[in-house]
Amino acid sequence: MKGCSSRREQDLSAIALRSILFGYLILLIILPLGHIFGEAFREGWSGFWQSLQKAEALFTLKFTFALALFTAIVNAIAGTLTAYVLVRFPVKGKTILNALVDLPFAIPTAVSGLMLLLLYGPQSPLGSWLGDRGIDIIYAIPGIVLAMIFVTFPFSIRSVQPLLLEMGQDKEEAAKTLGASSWQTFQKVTLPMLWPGILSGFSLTFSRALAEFGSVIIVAGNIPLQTQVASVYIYGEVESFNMVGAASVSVVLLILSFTLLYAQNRWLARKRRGDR
Amino acid sequence: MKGCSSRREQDLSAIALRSILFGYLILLIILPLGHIFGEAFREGWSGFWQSLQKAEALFTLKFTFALALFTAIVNAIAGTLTAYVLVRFPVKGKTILNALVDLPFAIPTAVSGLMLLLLYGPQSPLGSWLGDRGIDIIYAIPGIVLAMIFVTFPFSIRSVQPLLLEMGQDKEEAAKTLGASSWQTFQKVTLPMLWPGILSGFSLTFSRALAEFGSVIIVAGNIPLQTQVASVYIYGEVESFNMVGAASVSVVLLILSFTLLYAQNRWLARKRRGDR
Amino acid sequence: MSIEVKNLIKNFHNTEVLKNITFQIEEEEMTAFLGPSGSGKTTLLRIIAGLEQPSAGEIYIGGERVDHLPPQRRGIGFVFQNYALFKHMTVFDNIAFGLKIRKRKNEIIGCKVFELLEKMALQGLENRYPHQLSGGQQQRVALARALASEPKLLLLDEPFAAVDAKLRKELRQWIVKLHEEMKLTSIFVTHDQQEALEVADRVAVFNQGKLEHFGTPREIYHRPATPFVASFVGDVNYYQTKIKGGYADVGPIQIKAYRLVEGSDVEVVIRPEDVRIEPYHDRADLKAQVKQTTFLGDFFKVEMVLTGDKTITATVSKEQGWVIQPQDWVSLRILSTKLFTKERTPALELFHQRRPVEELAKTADASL
Amino acid sequence: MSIEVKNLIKNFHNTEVLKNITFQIEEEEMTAFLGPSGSGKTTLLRIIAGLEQPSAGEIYIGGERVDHLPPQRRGIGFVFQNYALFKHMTVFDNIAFGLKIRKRKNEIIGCKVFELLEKMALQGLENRYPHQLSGGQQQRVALARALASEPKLLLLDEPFAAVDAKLRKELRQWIVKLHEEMKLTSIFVTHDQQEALEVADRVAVFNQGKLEHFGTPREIYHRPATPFVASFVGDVNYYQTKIKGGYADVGPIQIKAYRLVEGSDVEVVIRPEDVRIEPYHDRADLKAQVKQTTFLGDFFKVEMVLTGDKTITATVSKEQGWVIQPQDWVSLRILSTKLFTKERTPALELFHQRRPVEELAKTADASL
Repeated sequence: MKGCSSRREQDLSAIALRSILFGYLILLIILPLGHIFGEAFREGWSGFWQSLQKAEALFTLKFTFALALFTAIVNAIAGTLTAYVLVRFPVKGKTILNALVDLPFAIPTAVSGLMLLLLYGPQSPLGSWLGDRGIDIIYAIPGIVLAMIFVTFPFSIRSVQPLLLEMGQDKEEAAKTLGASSWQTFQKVTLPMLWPGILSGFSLTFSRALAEFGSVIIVAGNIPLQTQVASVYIYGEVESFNMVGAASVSVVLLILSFTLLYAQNRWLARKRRGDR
Repeated sequence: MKGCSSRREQDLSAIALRSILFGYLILLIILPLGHIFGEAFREGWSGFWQSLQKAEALFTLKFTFALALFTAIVNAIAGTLTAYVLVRFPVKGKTILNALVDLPFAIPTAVSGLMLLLLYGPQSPLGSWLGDRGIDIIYAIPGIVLAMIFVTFPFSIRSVQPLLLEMGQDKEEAAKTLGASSWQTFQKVTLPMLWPGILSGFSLTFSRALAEFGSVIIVAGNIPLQTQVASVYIYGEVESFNMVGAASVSVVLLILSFTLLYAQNRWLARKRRGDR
Repeated sequence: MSIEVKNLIKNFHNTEVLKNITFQIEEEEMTAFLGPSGSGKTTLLRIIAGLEQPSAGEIYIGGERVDHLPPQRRGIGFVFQNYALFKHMTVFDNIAFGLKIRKRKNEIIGCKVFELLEKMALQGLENRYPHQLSGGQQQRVALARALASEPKLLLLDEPFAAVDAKLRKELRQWIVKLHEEMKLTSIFVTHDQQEALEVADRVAVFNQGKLEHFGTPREIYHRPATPFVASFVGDVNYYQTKIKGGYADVGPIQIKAYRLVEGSDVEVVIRPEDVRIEPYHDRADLKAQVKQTTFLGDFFKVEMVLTGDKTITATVSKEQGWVIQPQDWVSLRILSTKLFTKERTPALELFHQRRPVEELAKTADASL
Repeated sequence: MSIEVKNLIKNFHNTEVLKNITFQIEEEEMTAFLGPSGSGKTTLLRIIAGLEQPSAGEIYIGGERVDHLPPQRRGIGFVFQNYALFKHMTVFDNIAFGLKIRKRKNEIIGCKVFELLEKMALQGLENRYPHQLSGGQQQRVALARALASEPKLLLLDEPFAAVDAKLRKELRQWIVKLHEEMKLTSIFVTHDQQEALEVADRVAVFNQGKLEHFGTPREIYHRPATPFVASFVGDVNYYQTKIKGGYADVGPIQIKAYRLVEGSDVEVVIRPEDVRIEPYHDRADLKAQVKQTTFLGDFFKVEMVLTGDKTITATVSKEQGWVIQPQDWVSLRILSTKLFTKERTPALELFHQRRPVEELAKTADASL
């Protein structure tokens, strides 16, 4: 009987802690999240729909989606190769490279934008040289893509690297003793085991690129129907006090991000269950 | 002799791969980084110094630093407790909580700002209720802090959680069999082992809060000497084509971020060497 | 302190991890919980320590019921499998932890810790951190830490599993010595039958959550309660057969079986060292042909085929092993056999426990 | 295929991991690399497989020099300690991997894989993934995968380390059977002397990067080249002493030492099973008092103190063990001793290798 009461106490403190935790999360996350959906649908479904049918809104969503997808693909490939080289090859200066990889996360996004603006802008030698050849980077699509690639650079590497470290070399060595060449080993043994990391890096990169604001607004400006990405559009709508318009585009971005996050978690959980 | 030549080939391909990797990193990271330092010091040390002596620049740096520090402290405490509850207590709905924790990373920062604006803004019931009692959140310091806490919320939790999972319960159980109460166990055994995670979460939170742009510009607007954080200041300077001013404040932010990152890495590396 | 466990049951996710365990351990004895992985032995140790809650049953330490008490108040010392040393504390602080919690005076703590450091041959290492120690040293620190608060009962979870073979031997002797010197009651968990036989005063053999046998090493080895115990604590020749004409019928080996129903299933266990190989002579009851001999250091293993195709293995001294060659015909003498019925009755178990140790029948020693 | 290793050296970060290793393995033999962890045995196996590069020396497989060849072209099968199965492939695809790489026809692959599945008792598991298999099954898949391409040489890195005691025995027998059926040459690494003695035709004993002894299990056990080998492949009584008056002086035990310089250091090793315990009688050369007896299942360990305070351990049969009690005085007869000089000369080693197996001198068998 006494045993029961001591268990009871534990349960009570667990309930108290859970309540505090839930309360904190509700105030901080759930409540604001609910509110933005409320705002988007304040004028009902049709109001939401009309906001999205505006040419600028439609453009910005398609535009941002396409560029984010492109960024995610580029970084998935470059990031996987970089991680592989960092982990498996006896590269000198590995420590420095490893530190460099994380730099973009340590740089404020506004500063990242400024860095690209200064390097590729029309005032800089590189920018004007490119401009003379008809290649505009700043205030154009290449600049946005560069900014997106820059700020999301570490995601893919850091998703793939731990898998490579964890899996060790024994599976690759096994493939070699079975006669596989280096390329066959990479393709048939290493790569399939890296998929979870690559996909997770891909979806992190994609949703971050979808959301990028600071660097893009500085690099690409705010030209509707030309270089206006979704975050910048939302900011513009807020400035002109069109809250329903801002909230509607926000809701679309949120749904995209959450779906991706959810799909990835599900997929990883299934994968993990399978692996153990 | 043949053995030597096959080793030579490996070395060559390693060199080639390293060159490509270094090239990519230089174009993407080193070159832009160097350029921004060049811009900040284009008018020499005095130009850099003068830009920083401007009242608005000085204010924005101190202001951002103070708020970021406050945010990091709040999240280090709340995050550690949350992680502890999530890992060690038999909390129902753990999966949902765990997913909720990551939400702020999946929400575009501009949307985060909009969410807070809609919930606490003067048009909302909660905002006007608070406003009647003289508590202004939006366009004021509480709003900025809320935004910073919101966007950096997952860092501390996700830094502490893996340490808790990895250390297992045996050390805590050992403390208990030696007579320690739950609180003594947490304080003398668990907490000291969590320091690396707490510090790493702290510095991630701090440097991210220092850099925050999207959510703050929407929540706090752009009022010099009142609510203007550093990223917003940089954006303003770029808009008014004062590149040296923008670059100077950027350089200060960069140096702060890098120093923190470097100190943390050094500390963790020393710690890790000690632990193994 | 004596320990008593009564009708203990542990359910976990609807499976019975421990099934109605009852036994009693006398003061100053060293007991081994022996069994394969997943047999429930570690769970039982953790329940005794208070680190897990039983689903039903009673536990008494020194006559006092403890199953409602938290681990802090059971007066036990626990040595974890991976030592669970506090990585951020020096050896001194690790050992002193329990004493500091109890707010002992600094002089007393220092005195006690240095006494233990000396006892454990850890002098001079007090300012090291755990990662600077070898595996054996880490384990001795874990032991010292558990002993510092002078527990009534010492529990050790697979204390020898994480160290290599040579070191393991030293540690065993170490712990036996310590156990005797400090007059402790102790329990350790192991999956190594050699270890259990060598170190423990009493052995509890677990299988799939059931306590199959609880007894001294000699009882466990010579009069195992079940075929599982017989095969787990030593090598065996194992045969399944039926009672025919009052005998358990293992081809040429016929074992007199009293009081067993004709035609009922029996299991027969013969230890390889109870099979004597003798020069071949025509009139011998048992003849076999040697299939293979294997040199095992201080003895030989000889695999043979009996007339009628049953195989049997014997172990013999190296002097004899060297002269036996594959294809040789030999005569066999079986010194001792063990008989088990599938549906064991309590009567059989009682009988097993009452038999004298020295009994070694010529052909059939176990029978019902 | 025969294997020859000549003057092999491996340096790693300025330390010699392998020191001038030379030996030869005959066709169809099974060899064990035995030694404590860090003795270099696994490194040597990996160098033979081509997974690591030697710093100097030559390796021949079947007469062909291979040290410049990558692992793909050495015609070996390698079984990794943790199996290294491809987690994302089914059992079938794992086993077929090497054949697919070699672009064999699908029918041939299928035929070969199913043949191996049957041989390895893995029928019906071909569509499972590695995580759905038990440890023993995983290891058999790893074996089948290594054997599919019909290697000339099979290398196994601690093949029995990751499975529990009972399963280990089965796997050993399995591998021995396979080795014989498939007429393979194979090498396996182990730190368990029992395993090496039981399974291998020849044993190479490593210590700190040196090959201390290479020979059959009987040679290793009975005529160990060094004290290290003696103590690693069995229990020993070990004494350090000097030559006095033509005898190695171990208190009451005096061992005739020919050709050794008066006063030089010698090490004496006596195996516990070479110590016979006899009833006490006054005129016996050796008398001892029993300190402790330990029951070890099929035999007893008896620890004794000789006159003059040296301790000695004997193992005796259980029949004898039961009647020996602590404090008893007994007489001892020592059947065999081994003598080692600190600075071993080649002459001594040669002598060791030339001695006949059966030689069992009454008091001193090893001497120089």
